[in-house]
Amino acid sequence: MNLESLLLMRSEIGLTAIIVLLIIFEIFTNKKQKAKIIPFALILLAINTILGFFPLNTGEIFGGMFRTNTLLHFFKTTLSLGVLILLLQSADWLKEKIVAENKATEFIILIISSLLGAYFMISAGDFLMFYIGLELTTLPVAALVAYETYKRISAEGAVKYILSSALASGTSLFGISLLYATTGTIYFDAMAEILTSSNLAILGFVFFFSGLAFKISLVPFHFWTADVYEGAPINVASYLSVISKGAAVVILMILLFTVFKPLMPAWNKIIYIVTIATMFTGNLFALRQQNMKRFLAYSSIAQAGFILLGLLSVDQLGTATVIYFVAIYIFSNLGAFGVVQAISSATNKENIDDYEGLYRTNPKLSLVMMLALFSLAGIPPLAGFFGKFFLYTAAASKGYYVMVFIAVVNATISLYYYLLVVRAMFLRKGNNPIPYFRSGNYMRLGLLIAAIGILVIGLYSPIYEYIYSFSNVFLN
Amino acid sequence: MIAGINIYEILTLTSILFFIGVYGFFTRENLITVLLSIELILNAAAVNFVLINTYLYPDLLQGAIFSIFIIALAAAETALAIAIIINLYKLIYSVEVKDTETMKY
Amino acid sequence: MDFSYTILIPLIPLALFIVLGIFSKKIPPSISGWIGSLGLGTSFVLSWYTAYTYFLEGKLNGVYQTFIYKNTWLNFTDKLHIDMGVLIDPISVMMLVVVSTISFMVHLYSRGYMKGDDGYTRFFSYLALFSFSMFGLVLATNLFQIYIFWELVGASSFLLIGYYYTKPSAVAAAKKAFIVTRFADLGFLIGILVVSYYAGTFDFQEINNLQGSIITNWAATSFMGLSVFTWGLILIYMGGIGKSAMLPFHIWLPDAMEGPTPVSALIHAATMVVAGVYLVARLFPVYYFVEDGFALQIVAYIGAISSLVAAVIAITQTDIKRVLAFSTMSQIGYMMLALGVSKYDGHEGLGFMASMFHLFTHAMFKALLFLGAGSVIHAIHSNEMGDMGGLRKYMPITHITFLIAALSIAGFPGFAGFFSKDEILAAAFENNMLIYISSVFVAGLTAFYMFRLYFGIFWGQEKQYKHTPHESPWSMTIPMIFLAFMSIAGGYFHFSEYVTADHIPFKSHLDLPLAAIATSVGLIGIILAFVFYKKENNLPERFAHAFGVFYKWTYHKFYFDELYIFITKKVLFGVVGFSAAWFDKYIVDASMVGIGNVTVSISNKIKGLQSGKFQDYAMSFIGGGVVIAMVIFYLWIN
Amino acid sequence: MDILSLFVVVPVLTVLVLVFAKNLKQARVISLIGMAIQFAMSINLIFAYIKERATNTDIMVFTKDVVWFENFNIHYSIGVDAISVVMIALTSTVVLAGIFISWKIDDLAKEFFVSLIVLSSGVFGFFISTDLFTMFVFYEIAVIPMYLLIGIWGSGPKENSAMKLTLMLMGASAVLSVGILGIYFNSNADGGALTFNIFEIAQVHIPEAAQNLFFPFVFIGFAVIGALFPFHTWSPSGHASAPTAVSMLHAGVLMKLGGYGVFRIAMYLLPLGALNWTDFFLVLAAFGVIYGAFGATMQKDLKYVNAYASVSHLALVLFALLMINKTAWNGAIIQSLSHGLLTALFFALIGMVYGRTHTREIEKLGGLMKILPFIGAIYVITGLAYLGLPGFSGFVAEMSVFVGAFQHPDMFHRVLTIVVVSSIVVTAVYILRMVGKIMMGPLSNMEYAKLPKATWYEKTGLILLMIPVVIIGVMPLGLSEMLKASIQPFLERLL
Repeated sequence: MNLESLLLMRSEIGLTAIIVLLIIFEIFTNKKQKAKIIPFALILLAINTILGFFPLNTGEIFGGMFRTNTLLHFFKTTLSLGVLILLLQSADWLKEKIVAENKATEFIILIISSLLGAYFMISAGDFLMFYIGLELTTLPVAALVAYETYKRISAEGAVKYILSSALASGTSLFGISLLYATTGTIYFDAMAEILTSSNLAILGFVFFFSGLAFKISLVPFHFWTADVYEGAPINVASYLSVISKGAAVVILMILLFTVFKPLMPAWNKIIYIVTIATMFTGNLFALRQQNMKRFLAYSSIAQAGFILLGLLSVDQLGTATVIYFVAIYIFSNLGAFGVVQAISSATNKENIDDYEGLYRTNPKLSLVMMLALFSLAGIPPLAGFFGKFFLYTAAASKGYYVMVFIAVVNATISLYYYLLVVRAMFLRKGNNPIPYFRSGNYMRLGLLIAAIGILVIGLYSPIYEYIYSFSNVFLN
Repeated sequence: MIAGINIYEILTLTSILFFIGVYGFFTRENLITVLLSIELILNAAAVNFVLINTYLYPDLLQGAIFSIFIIALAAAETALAIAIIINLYKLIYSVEVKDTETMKY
Repeated sequence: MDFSYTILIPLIPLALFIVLGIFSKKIPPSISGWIGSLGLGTSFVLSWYTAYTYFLEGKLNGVYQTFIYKNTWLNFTDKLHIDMGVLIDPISVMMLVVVSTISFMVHLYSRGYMKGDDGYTRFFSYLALFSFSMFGLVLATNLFQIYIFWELVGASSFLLIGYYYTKPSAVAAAKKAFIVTRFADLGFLIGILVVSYYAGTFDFQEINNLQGSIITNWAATSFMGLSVFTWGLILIYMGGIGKSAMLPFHIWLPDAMEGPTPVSALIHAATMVVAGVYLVARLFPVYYFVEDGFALQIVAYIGAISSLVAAVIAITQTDIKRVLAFSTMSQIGYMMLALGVSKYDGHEGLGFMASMFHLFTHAMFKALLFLGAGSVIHAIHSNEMGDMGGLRKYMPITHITFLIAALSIAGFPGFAGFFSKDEILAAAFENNMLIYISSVFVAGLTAFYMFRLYFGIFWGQEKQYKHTPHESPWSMTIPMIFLAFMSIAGGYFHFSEYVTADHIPFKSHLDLPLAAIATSVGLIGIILAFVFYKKENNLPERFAHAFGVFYKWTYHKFYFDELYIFITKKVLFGVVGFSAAWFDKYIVDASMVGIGNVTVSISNKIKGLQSGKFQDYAMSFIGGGVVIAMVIFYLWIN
Repeated sequence: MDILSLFVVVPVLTVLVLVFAKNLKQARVISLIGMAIQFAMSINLIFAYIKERATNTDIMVFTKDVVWFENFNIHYSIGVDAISVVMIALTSTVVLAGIFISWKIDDLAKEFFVSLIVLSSGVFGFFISTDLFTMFVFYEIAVIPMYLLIGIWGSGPKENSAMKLTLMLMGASAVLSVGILGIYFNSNADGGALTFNIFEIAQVHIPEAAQNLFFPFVFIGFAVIGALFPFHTWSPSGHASAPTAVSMLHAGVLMKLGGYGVFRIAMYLLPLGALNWTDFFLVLAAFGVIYGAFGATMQKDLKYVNAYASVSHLALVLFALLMINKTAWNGAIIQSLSHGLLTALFFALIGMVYGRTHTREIEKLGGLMKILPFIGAIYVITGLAYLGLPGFSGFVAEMSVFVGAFQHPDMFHRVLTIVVVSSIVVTAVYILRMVGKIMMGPLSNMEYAKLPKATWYEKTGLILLMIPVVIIGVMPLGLSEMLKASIQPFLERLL
């Protein structure tokens, strides 16, 4: 335990530094300069993201409470890139709405601290670290959901979120305690060796799992999702749907593949059931949504169901496909949410009907939206197609053909409602379509990055190859 | 170690505590009381940790420490929840559960 | 000897068709008429030259040789391949002469008849197309080639019948003709498939080969009690029935008269309609040897019945072209029955020769009759006998030529028809009494209705004509005169010297007693017609009344059309088609759409789950966890 | 850049250039140039292929193989044999004609051409690729633009038709993907690595159980786009709503992907499964032929007539394929070609009639031949060709199918063939009904007396499509021999 071993926490330290810097900036600026916080924060985060692309050696510190490796590092970088895009997309909104209330800095700080929580969560080496990370991811977001304090639904969503998530974390804590009871340790590696499948262990696992499933919003732990997304500011909803969900998926996968490997026969079935339930529920609810946020909420539930396909095959392929799909999913969803954000901050319109005739007035936005939705639907040559197809491959590689069949059926259903949005934007002329508006440069940049990601990640195979190369770190 | 009381009785107790909390969460009509029942759940977990530590694995203090963190985080959680509820109250002058059902379907 | 130049005979009309067809707007009528006639003239000369050389020098030690020039057009399997080429043997040469002659005459005639029609050039291009197809059919070397051109003549007949395409009746007739023959051709095609499948060849030479697989062991494979080849031949004959307007597929022929009269003369009297006869003649050895001529029996009876029915119907028709149409049908019936009663070798093959002979002469005089009728129609712009009468002094040439043709068809001694018909009757007499009797009766009927027509048009009292009728121009009369000559001279060819079933010439003689019977019957017919129609009187009405129902039936052509319309419109498309469409709309499509609707309705049903009450959410949260745990305990522990 | 990849690259470049088009004029000129190049390349490809084939005896020529996703063993591997060559030629012809036909597209012209060309690029890619995954990718690329094309530029209940069409086709492709995965994970049956490469899989002996399981997935996946009964219902409404050029491209080319896929993948990679399932699907196909024909006789809308006619004619393609016989397969491929050209012609003509009279009701139309001589003449010729008149491609195709199918040793199959043959009469009925009513007879509506004559671009489009029909019809020998050579290796798998 020497100083440079702290470098393993490079990204976390970086984020902490950013937070501190932002606070200092907040202190030493007067009202007029507050707007500068945005470019400042963006630059800092960008630097952190770029640093993320430099390799980091594997290792663990604090007696194994904190560990890191290529996979985790890569994923952290992806998350950080996601947050960067997210902040780019919310920059205009912050300038117009939040800076006036002098709350911009807090917003950014909260987002970044939540990201920090996500970092700690995924690179946790024991349940305590994991729990702290989880809470650190959750609580700032709860505050953010309620950020538009003048909005009733915002407050309502926040209430639902904080209470439900408290319940969730409580349940999963109880589960952890049961697991602790069976094994006598809270360290992942140690537990992995001792854990044997007893009823108590399974009960503990189920409780614990439900806590994580809540964050990934798997059925039947998903109900909060739609309401909270609808209530929250769009970029917060987007954060919930991509960053915290992605982080939760990854840590769930890591735990399933390492700690709960002894229980695999059990959790395999759980995943199987939950996947089917999630896909169908998400799709069936998404079919009839009018509000874009709710729509995307349900679509993200369905997508979570697809992600779980990768967990069914407990091997390098599964890991790789999950990471790959989550990365793609982050870009696609950010694209979609970004457009919703742009439109809503320009016109306060969030319903699908309002999008009618959008292409004729704002072609670029509609194109990005179409790209994002088609990527989510899994249409080639967009990234989503490759992600989904590889997930099917992962499931099929273990002979889950029935599962794959159910998945493709759901993919078709999902295509239907994605096309509903496309229909509104392209096919219809609309009575009073949204007039042309020019969204700010930050937003444009954010959308551009997302679109490029959607186009490139799939076709440019080395990305997948790279992910695959380190996907075996948690499989011994 | 409490003489004459074995682990099972205490685990039963904590389980009951947990489910009381859950029950409260389900049935309470006031957001604050819902918050209280969440505290019960968290405490059940915390107590679990401490007792399992003392009874089963007394050589290490993992459980005890865990419980301290639980308490700390629970406090933070509650504070945040209270803040949010207050904000809601400022908007609608009510902390009834039934007033938080505008978003549905 | 080299007959490869005969390939030019079809190719010239083809070239004409392409040129006239593509530039139909550019080329002025004056020229196109000449081009067409010239082209066909060339084919005409070539054909006669071919006939001349072939029949003089085509024999090798007493047997007419077969000359084949062909190359592959499409390979199906190593054995089955469609060849395109020319086959020169007696019947094909004979047909060449017939087709080229009539076609050439009709071209000349049309230059006058179609004058001033705005589709003049188009008309000639269609004619050229037809001539090409007909030549191709005649020269075909194998079943599939004949089928190809069979279809093409059908198509060109469709185009020509529907030439006045703005007339709904013409369009309807064209469609009817095409679809009826198409249905018959379905049989033809299936027949080809069956025969080729079992024989392993399309080629006429191999099929007709007396030592070939079919004729030697036709009994090898049988289907439902008959040899598969018999089935095949019957199906092929079905195609013949359709094209030659035999019962029961004759219904299209009368309506086909909607086309311009030259077309009727060319296609629906002389050439295309005898394709069926030609087809049977072409396959005669197989027809005769397979299953001891079972299929041939069918040919004979269908021919006999058709000839009788047609003749009866012809009596009652008033539209002169329709009368001629039915007479055509009846005469083709003659040819069919002649083939049907014929045997193969030597003098036994009299029927075959007679049939070909009659085909030849009939082509001449029937074409002439149509051209005459055309000339009349041209003069007074009506098809109805009722509007005619006493035309003899207005249009003498037409009158004379028509009379010659009528005498010829009525079998009046000395005219072409007399000789050919006599041979047919002789053949029938030798082989099948029943058929003989019916054909003699038909001979009488023929004479009667022809002269009914003749007297009705050229004698009787004059009608009020809008403008006094006048003789047609030379362009029309010259072909008629030529054909008139042919329909006398045609009889004096010694056909048995040239066209026989086994390609070996024999001497045929006039069978006087039979001839006497036939002639007298014919004369009776003529006299009756004279009595009835020479002068206006009420005899016809009285007789019509006397026959009552029978007359009515005959007048309505025994209600064949109505029957067909019922079967197709009501049954086939009314029931089958409609139910198919209904099924598609309300079962198949509905089910596909239904899947979607069900999904949507489910999603509407379950929306209540998202109650908006976070305590319910929590309940499902805990409940879900517990349920999952239970499921696992249940599924996995035990 | 190799000769084949260009077929994908050129459309993509065309699209990229199109993005900068200012107005309709530029858009159509750019796309015309792009597709003309494509057309020229495809003609060149035919001759290049013939030259190459003289020396090269591999199944596929001009092959190229680039590793794409290494650890799935996914390659971008391409190559053509005679079948893909003629299909490419067909596609480029129809697309070029389609550009001409939609010369005067008014609304969102640029986007229209972009979607059209994206679609075509997908089709081209599908025909050149020899890797299951790549093929699948191109397949979906080809399908999805239909939604926009029908939905935006269509007519009538366009939104529903577009949705139905897209969902059914994508659903089919989803089913197909299961089949493809099934093949993929059985491609190491003989020990060897998993592979998507068609010709590597063909060397493997996939266990019969797996073949029986996955054949229906693959077959149905392709048969849906081949409009096999009862999965054809997307096609009539889709065609009816689609704009002219799209109907042309869709019926002319896209529906051919079905037959091609069945031939190239289903029957080639899963021969045992094919043999076990043949009879079932054969009955479906035979039924489809008759059913489509009778359905067509009952329609009131010109496009519906043609749509059901396509159902019937494409069922014939599948029927021929399932007969597993060289001649029949040859016929099936020629039928795909001929139907592609003829149906494109029909849709083009219907589009022209509709564009002038603004109705597709057969009852409302009549006697147009006098007003529109050129269109009328082509219409009649197309009709005659469609009902299988000798001298046109349809005849060659149908006869090959019938003769080939009738060579089947089993009596049941021959009887089935006879049933199918009888469809030619019904075809004649509905074609003549249509032609006779709308082109011939008296003019139904005096307004029509002053309809504008065919314009130069319409004529070009029609003639472009008509020429190959006649060429194939008049001298089929070369084509059929070329195809047979390429069919042989595929047939051997099933014997």
